[in-house]
Amino acid sequence: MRKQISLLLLLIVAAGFALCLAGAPFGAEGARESRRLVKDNVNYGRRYVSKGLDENRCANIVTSVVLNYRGFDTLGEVTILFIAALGLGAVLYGRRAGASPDEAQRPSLILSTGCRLLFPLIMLVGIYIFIHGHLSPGGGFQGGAVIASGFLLICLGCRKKKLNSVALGAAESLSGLAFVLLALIGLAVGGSFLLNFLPTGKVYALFSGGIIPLIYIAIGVKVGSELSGIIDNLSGEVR
Amino acid sequence: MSAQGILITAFAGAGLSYALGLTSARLREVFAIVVSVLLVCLIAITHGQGAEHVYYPDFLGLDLVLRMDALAWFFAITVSMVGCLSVIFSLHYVRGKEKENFYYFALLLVNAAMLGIVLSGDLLSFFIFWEIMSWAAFLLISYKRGRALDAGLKYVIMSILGSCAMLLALLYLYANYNTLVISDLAQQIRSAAGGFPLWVMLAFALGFGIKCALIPLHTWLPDAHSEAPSPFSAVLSGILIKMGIYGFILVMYGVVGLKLLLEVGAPWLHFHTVLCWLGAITILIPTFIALLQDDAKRLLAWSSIGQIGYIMLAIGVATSLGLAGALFHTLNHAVFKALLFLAVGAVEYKTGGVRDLNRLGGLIRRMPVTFACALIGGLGLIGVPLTSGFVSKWLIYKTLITEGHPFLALAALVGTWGAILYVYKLLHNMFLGQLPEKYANLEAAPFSMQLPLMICGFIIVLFGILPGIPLSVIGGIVGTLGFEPVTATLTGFGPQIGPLNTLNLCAAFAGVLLVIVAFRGIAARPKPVSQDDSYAAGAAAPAGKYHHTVRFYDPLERMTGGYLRDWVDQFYLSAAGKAKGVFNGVRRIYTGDVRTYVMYIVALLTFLIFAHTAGWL
Amino acid sequence: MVSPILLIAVPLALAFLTPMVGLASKSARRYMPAIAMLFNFIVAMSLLPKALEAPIIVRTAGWAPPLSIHLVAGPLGLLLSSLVALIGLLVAIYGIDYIREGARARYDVLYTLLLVGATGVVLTGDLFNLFVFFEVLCISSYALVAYRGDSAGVEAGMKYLIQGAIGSSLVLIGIGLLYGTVGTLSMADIASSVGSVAGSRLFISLAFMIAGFGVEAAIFPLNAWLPDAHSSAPSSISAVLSGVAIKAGLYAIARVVYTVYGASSILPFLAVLGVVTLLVGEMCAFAQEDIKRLLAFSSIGQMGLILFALALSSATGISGAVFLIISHGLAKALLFLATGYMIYRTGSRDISSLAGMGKRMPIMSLCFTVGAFSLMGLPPFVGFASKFTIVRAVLGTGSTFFITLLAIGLIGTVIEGAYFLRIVQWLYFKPAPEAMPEQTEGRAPLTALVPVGLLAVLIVTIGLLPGIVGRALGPAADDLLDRAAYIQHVMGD
Amino acid sequence: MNFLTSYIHYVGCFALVLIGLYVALVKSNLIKVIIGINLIDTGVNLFLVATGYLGGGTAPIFSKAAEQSQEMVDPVPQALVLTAIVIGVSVLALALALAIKVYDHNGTLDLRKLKGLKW
Repeated sequence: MRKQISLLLLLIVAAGFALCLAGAPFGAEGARESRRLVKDNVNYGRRYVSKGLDENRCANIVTSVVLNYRGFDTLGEVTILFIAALGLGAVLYGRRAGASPDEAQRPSLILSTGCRLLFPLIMLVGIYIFIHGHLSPGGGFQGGAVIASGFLLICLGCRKKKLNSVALGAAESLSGLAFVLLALIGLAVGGSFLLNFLPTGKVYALFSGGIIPLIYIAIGVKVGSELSGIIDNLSGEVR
Repeated sequence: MSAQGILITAFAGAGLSYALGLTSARLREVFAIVVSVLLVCLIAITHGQGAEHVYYPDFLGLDLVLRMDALAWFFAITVSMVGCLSVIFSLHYVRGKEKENFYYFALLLVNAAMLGIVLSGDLLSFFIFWEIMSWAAFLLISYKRGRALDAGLKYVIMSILGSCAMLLALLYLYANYNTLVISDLAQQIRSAAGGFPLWVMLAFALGFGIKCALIPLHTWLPDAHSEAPSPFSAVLSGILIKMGIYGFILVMYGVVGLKLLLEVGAPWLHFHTVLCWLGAITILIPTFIALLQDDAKRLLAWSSIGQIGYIMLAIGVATSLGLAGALFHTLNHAVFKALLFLAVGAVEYKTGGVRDLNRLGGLIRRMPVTFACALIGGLGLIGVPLTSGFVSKWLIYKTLITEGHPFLALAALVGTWGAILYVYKLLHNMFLGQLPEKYANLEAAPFSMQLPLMICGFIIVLFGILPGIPLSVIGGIVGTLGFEPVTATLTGFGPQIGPLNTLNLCAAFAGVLLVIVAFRGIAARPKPVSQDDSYAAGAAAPAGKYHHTVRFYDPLERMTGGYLRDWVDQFYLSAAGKAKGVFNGVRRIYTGDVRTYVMYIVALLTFLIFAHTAGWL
Repeated sequence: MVSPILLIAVPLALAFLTPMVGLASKSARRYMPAIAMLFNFIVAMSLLPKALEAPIIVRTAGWAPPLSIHLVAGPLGLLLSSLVALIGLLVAIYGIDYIREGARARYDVLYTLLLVGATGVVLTGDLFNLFVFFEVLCISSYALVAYRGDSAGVEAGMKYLIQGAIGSSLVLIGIGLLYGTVGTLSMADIASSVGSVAGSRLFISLAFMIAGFGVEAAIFPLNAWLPDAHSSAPSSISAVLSGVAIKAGLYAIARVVYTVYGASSILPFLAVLGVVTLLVGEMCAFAQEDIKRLLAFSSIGQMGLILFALALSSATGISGAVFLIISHGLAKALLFLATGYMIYRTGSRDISSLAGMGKRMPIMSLCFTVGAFSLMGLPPFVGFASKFTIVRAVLGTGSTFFITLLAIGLIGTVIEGAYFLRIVQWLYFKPAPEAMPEQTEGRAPLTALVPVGLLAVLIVTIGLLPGIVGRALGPAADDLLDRAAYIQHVMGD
Repeated sequence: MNFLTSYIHYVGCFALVLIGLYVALVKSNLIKVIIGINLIDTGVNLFLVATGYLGGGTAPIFSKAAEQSQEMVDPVPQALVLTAIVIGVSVLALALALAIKVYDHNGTLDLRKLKGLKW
């Protein structure tokens, strides 16, 4: 019964989707076909592609959009991840993960040594990714995720290791604070939140893009520590 | 003293009495009485003044206006008078009970709100004060707990229903005439083309009808009146339900005006005719239900509904005499119903809460003053000549007959017979017959309880003998509402209305009295005989109560009891039960299964898409 | 000059700072949300007079509106963010001592972020940014509902999360459809170009957004999460959820329908939906024995009324809706807060356990009564002024359709009166149980009495002097109604 | 057929969304429902990226080698999707935490049995 009703409802939703696609041209492609990239090529991000390189000196236009034009979204996004980490902690507060560490099988020497060897390399890759976020594909979120995977590896490979939650929390807070403060400096200096107030340098150089790399570093640290915190919370006792 | 000053005094008095009560109970009592008496005086000295002024500009875009005119003054003095008496009566009644502070606060608040209602110069402030009165009254009705809680809820639900209707109606007026100030509104409505819409009138009637317990909207009243504390029952029955009457008069004659009013409704059935007939029904049925009541306050409550019927009947006739009769009867009913409720309250107070007529009796020996006053009140209720009730009923009969409404007049007459019967039952079962042993040492009610009774009794007799005093005011009001003014002499009416001279009545009564006294002088003196002689045939009198009445009108009850149940109430109760069932059924849509909830979300989306493709949206 | 963006940035910074403060002093940390909200309240109030004249447009990253995300601090947005800050402040003060169990450190941060989300929703001028802040609001409320980690809380949080997540996905689909059609995300820019688009795509994207935002706004068939979540959360959280969070959802719907789409064809449908929501909410509330569940259902009812008023599409109607948002926010926050300590005192959420509360907790009971009376719309409390405005607006439209709907809706008011007054009777007129375990821990501390008392005072004051808020209502209504002005303010020229 | 070929990417994303919705509507295991929600998220994210797609366009990243030699796809949806992914991850994390707690309390993940709160 439930299945039939669901299918019926979904069928209508599907018809709705079909209805959406029919008719007027859709998406950037549709707009190009119908020559409807209206209003000085502002729509469909045309303007970011054409002027973004000059405005922020940031080779990766997506990064430029994420951190400058739509940087405010990113602030919210970082906040949401922060909330998820905190909420996870709040929900699981006082809970002890399944088996106690004593009962768990000790990791073999090869495994734990291998993990320890790999860990700095992973860190390095992560840091590389978020430092070069404005030049190449990647950025704070991706780099942070890679860093967190390093911590995950430690958690899985060397079961006895506990992460220092105070340090993680501090990194989380301070990097978040750094993001907001960087944005607020823009407000103080140029009257606009998130203003790219630093000299933007030369395109394709490591030191280019003004505050964009700085923010991405903050985000990288924040995402890394948050995801690690989540891993930590899911695997151990939550305090 | 302006209307504003009066209201400030009233509301500040309510608040201050609460504040004072936190420090000293005695201080609060004194203060409450001082405020009440002060209000009576303040209103009394404003007699004859007419004023209208804005007291709160731009409340939600509307000016709130207070106004003092003859009609407002008339109701204001009635309200403050009865309010004052009930406060005095409360002194002993609530002393030592819990939540005294709350009691005084709510009582004074109700009184203040009622003053606000009658002094309002616009319908918005009318409505605001109306609502304050409603919820404050709810708090007081619930005061005694137990069954009072259900009574309170019933009252307040109906009252909210009524005020919703009223809100719709008055905002309809605002939307169409862009003002709610009564004088402007009246002018605009009268000068506007076209009639007055029936549904607005009906919505007002629903609001007012519920408050003044017009059948079939009366069902809250018997419960609320009987379960409220007695001094507040006096307020409820004496003046609170009269606010409904005031509303009717205000809207029908003050706002809509006689000319338009006569055309409201279908050509073959006018609104005011329906009101008349509802009034007649409201006289007949409750009067006979009152006969069957064993609870003294319940009996009085039903009697109140019956008396409201007279007033509504008289309002609906839409004649000058009828309106005068309605206004005078409003005043009278306020006084004698307050008296009767207070008298019952005094008995209740002394006997420790007994109101069951089957368990009382013979109290005349212990509480003679209470009895005498109750007797006057009862006579006034019946409408015996030389009481004020006679004059007002006379006016109503007179207009019914001259306007050619024989059936309505008959209904009114039959209602009076019923009144005689239930007043007799009430007085007899409480005061006459044998005194139960446990009350043998009962003391008379304290003076603070007797004083209001005596004042009421005095007013009844005074206005009965000199009806010209209130009628001079009433006559003027009738004139301002677009009728021919009613002119009255001090003791009755001139020939143009119909000869009524209370002096003649006095003389007749004096003559009859003289004859009786004379016959008593001639006849052999009655010899007091011990009760034992007549009832126990010389044997020792049994210890229990043997001269008493239970189920006073039992034969009548057996005959009519099946029919005289409160059908309407039962209908409402079953409807409420059904509604509860429906509510519980609606609740089931929240099944607790989150997948179903997700389905609701998708269903709404689907509906929107479907409705769009179908072209509905 | 103070920029409205501080309303989001500063509390956010304080929220990030809170864990650091917690390292230094645990007791200082508890005051952080209150400090953040106090700041917000002061700033919002100081900006309000200026915004009443013309909306303040805030750019980010220095680019003019359609290019970057911008905030539009119009009269409506600032009015609502002041309300958010006010309720947030009072509830934060309440929370200082109220929250005793669980991960206190996380509570403070999550609480602040929830309010940041609500503030962001009402201030932003960008559709996707609206979605982001909406998610900030939603995700922090999922977490806070389950904050205590008890069975009911977790279950409610889980159900809330599932429905909320699906709702936000629907919103995102709607945004995607819209972006694919017009290629921009600024609400004003969309509004200016949406008129030239034909076909059903627009309507269907609107349908997705209504169904999505409607979940948070607790519109009728989408509100199943609300009674669970609001009753299982800690009372301070219930207060903000009921007082603030659901209003944000409704604001989003109104903003999308009025400003972005200018879709008047859907308004009658929304009005019907509003009345149905009202009736269903009140009917369900009537039979509840659990006081918090009752309050939650009553919130649904009130949301229905607000939605109905919003759908009137007249200036008075929207003023009334905004007024009701304010008055319901104050009253419902008050009721949940007052209930919180009563539940601590008796250890039960049954209405019957409230018997005799009037004696045991006189101030809480009195305030509860004030709140209940205000919700019912009794004068002289603020609820009356708002309901009166709405009824006036309906009759002002003169349309039989709306008047009939209103007449049906008023039945809901009667039901509401019935159950609230029953509670008042329980509070005052039912004798307290004889053997009463006198729990000292249940005694309300000053941090609880002050916010509750202040809310009651506000309810009475605004009720007596509706002009305090009334001045801002007209511009707020125009803010929604006048699309052309909105577009012009944001886009320049 | 023409419709399918020119809109095949959209059809794919919507199919994902519908499958996800179907799972959420029909499956009674909490974890499966969470997976369903994730499927919806993924579908939506793909859809967003698809709206910015230009036939033959490259990623919007400049490099010294090929400066503006080709047309680039719309960068905005990519930025949006970045945000949306993070939001999806956050919701997922929270949902799993709640699922853990639900299992702790009730010993089951069957949604038909999780009806402690109703009516």
